[in-house]
Amino acid sequence: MELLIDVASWVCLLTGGFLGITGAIGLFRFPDVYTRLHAASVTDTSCMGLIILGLMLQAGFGMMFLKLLLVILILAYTSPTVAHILIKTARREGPEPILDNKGKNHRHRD
Amino acid sequence: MATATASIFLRDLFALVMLFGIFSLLTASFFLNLDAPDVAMTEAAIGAGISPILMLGTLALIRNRSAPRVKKTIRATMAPILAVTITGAALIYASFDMPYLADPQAPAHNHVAPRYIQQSLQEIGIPNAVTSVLASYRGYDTLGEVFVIFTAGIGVLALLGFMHNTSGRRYSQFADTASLDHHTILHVISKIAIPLILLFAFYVQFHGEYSPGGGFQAGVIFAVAFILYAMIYGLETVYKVVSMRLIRMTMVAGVLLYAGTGVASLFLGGNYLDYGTLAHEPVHGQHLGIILIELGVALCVASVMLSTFLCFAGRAAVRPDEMEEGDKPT
Amino acid sequence: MIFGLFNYWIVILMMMLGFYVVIEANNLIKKIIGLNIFQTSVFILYISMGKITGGTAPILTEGVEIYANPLPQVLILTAIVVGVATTALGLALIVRIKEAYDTIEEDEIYLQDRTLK
Amino acid sequence: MFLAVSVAIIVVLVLALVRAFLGPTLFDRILAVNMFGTKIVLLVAVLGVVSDQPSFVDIALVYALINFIAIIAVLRFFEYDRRTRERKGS
Repeated sequence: MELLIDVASWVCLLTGGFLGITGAIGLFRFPDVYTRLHAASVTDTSCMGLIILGLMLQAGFGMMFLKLLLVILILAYTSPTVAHILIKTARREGPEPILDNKGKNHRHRD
Repeated sequence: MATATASIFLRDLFALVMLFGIFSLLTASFFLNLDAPDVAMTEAAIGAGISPILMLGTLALIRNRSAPRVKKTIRATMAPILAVTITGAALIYASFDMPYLADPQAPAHNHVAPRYIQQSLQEIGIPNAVTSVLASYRGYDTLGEVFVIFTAGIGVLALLGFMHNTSGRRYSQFADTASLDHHTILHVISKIAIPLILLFAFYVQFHGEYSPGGGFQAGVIFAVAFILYAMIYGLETVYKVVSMRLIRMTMVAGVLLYAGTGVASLFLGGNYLDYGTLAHEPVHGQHLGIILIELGVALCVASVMLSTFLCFAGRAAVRPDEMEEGDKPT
Repeated sequence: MIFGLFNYWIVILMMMLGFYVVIEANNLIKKIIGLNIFQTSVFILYISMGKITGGTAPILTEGVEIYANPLPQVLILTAIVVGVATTALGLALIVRIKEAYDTIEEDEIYLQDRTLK
Repeated sequence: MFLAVSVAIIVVLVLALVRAFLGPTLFDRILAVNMFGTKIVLLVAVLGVVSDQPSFVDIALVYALINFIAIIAVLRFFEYDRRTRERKGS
């Protein structure tokens, strides 16, 4: 049982770390802020979830477990919110997204 | 690790502020590595939270984002570099006489620190040595610091706050009122987040004797919750909750609570800020005294931070150049 | 082992960077940020002095003998908060300077003062 | 295992830092700052579990909250800027 938990947490931690690095590479490989944000925010949230899940499995039930749960909750709320608002503001103020020839490049205003 | 960000030589002020936020976070993790969780918490809340917000407020008020490139003579470029190099070399030369990092024989570890660590559990009865040193052994220092913060708060109020009237009616016509009102998701999320932050501030305040935390950190977190509220729902909404008058009152009340605790112990037959006399047993008295003065610190810090932010924001809402001619401050 | 001193060198490097920004920068906000970097380097100096080999955070628990020195931590904790309060004061002054002189570049302010005389 | 995760996080930190330095637009910088903050939270949480100190996770919580608020402040700043420009234009 203990071995099972250990293996599960390792898998979580490693996948989380891998996702994090993927996101960071995406931060460099993509051409403009919109695609970069796509790369970063998706991996960011899942990386966070997986790493903290792995830590929770390691920590066992207790004070630590609850606090980590709280961290997950807060980050799961705030991180996508920040991404959403960032992209909204960028769409309004920032550069035009790079689109292919078929894509229309309307700037939407509200 | 911290050196990486230290090289901030950007011209764009906005980017500078962003990098400063990163820099503070890095410093905070540095502190954590050096076994100072209390300090790390403070630095994170202040350096990465409050100071960038205030700097952004200033940038919003002065409205130029980038510093112009200035042509300089060779002498004007070389002189600072020369001065810095000489001072740095002298300091590095001096560092050869210093004790090594984490050396247990260093003089800093051999004078008062062992006493604090060994005795504070019996004398004060709380596990967090930082809190007991802060609030009890070095109560005078902390009192002085609180007064400095209080004075700085008054200074900001005097410099920027005179256009406030407490009802907030003045700027309704130019209002930058409900500021981020079209971000619905943000509204919902912050409605969940703000009570959570306040609750967490209370936890940091009252659990500060057992884990990192205490008045300073809790005050900052408390203020940050209100700042978030102000940023999302607008200034007028905040003034409905806490008026400027109330903030000024709590600012004074915090300092008075701290100083008054000292006076109370004086009247009960002890020295100034000697809490042992506050209750029948010295340890209980110490507990009571620490709780009281931490409360005072938190009140003072929270209201100073909040009033500073509100000054900047209120200034942004009523810009002098947009007011009527007669309204201008002379 | 001379590398045991590396914390001082980091501190000195940062301190000199901050110092350089303070005396070189023409823009007042950059000066404030330089001042903050300088300040932070002093904080790191103190905290790194409090570190001790094999020690843990100074929260007294059973079975732990060595703790980091709480005294520098207390000093720095309050110094950080005081630091931000004074920074806020400086920023407020900058706002007023901008309103009075319509610039925050040091040489332009100097120039305006000269022409007034 | 914890070491591997920490190294991964530190790599991400460095990459985000470089992006914050380079960042052609301001939004790239904000994005990098946000990512940096989240990863610092993770690093602190890992550190807390490794050294078995639940109080470190408190600090991670503070970081998470502060990070959120700082980003909101930046966006609020943009909003304010835009309004000023619109008011001047009209």
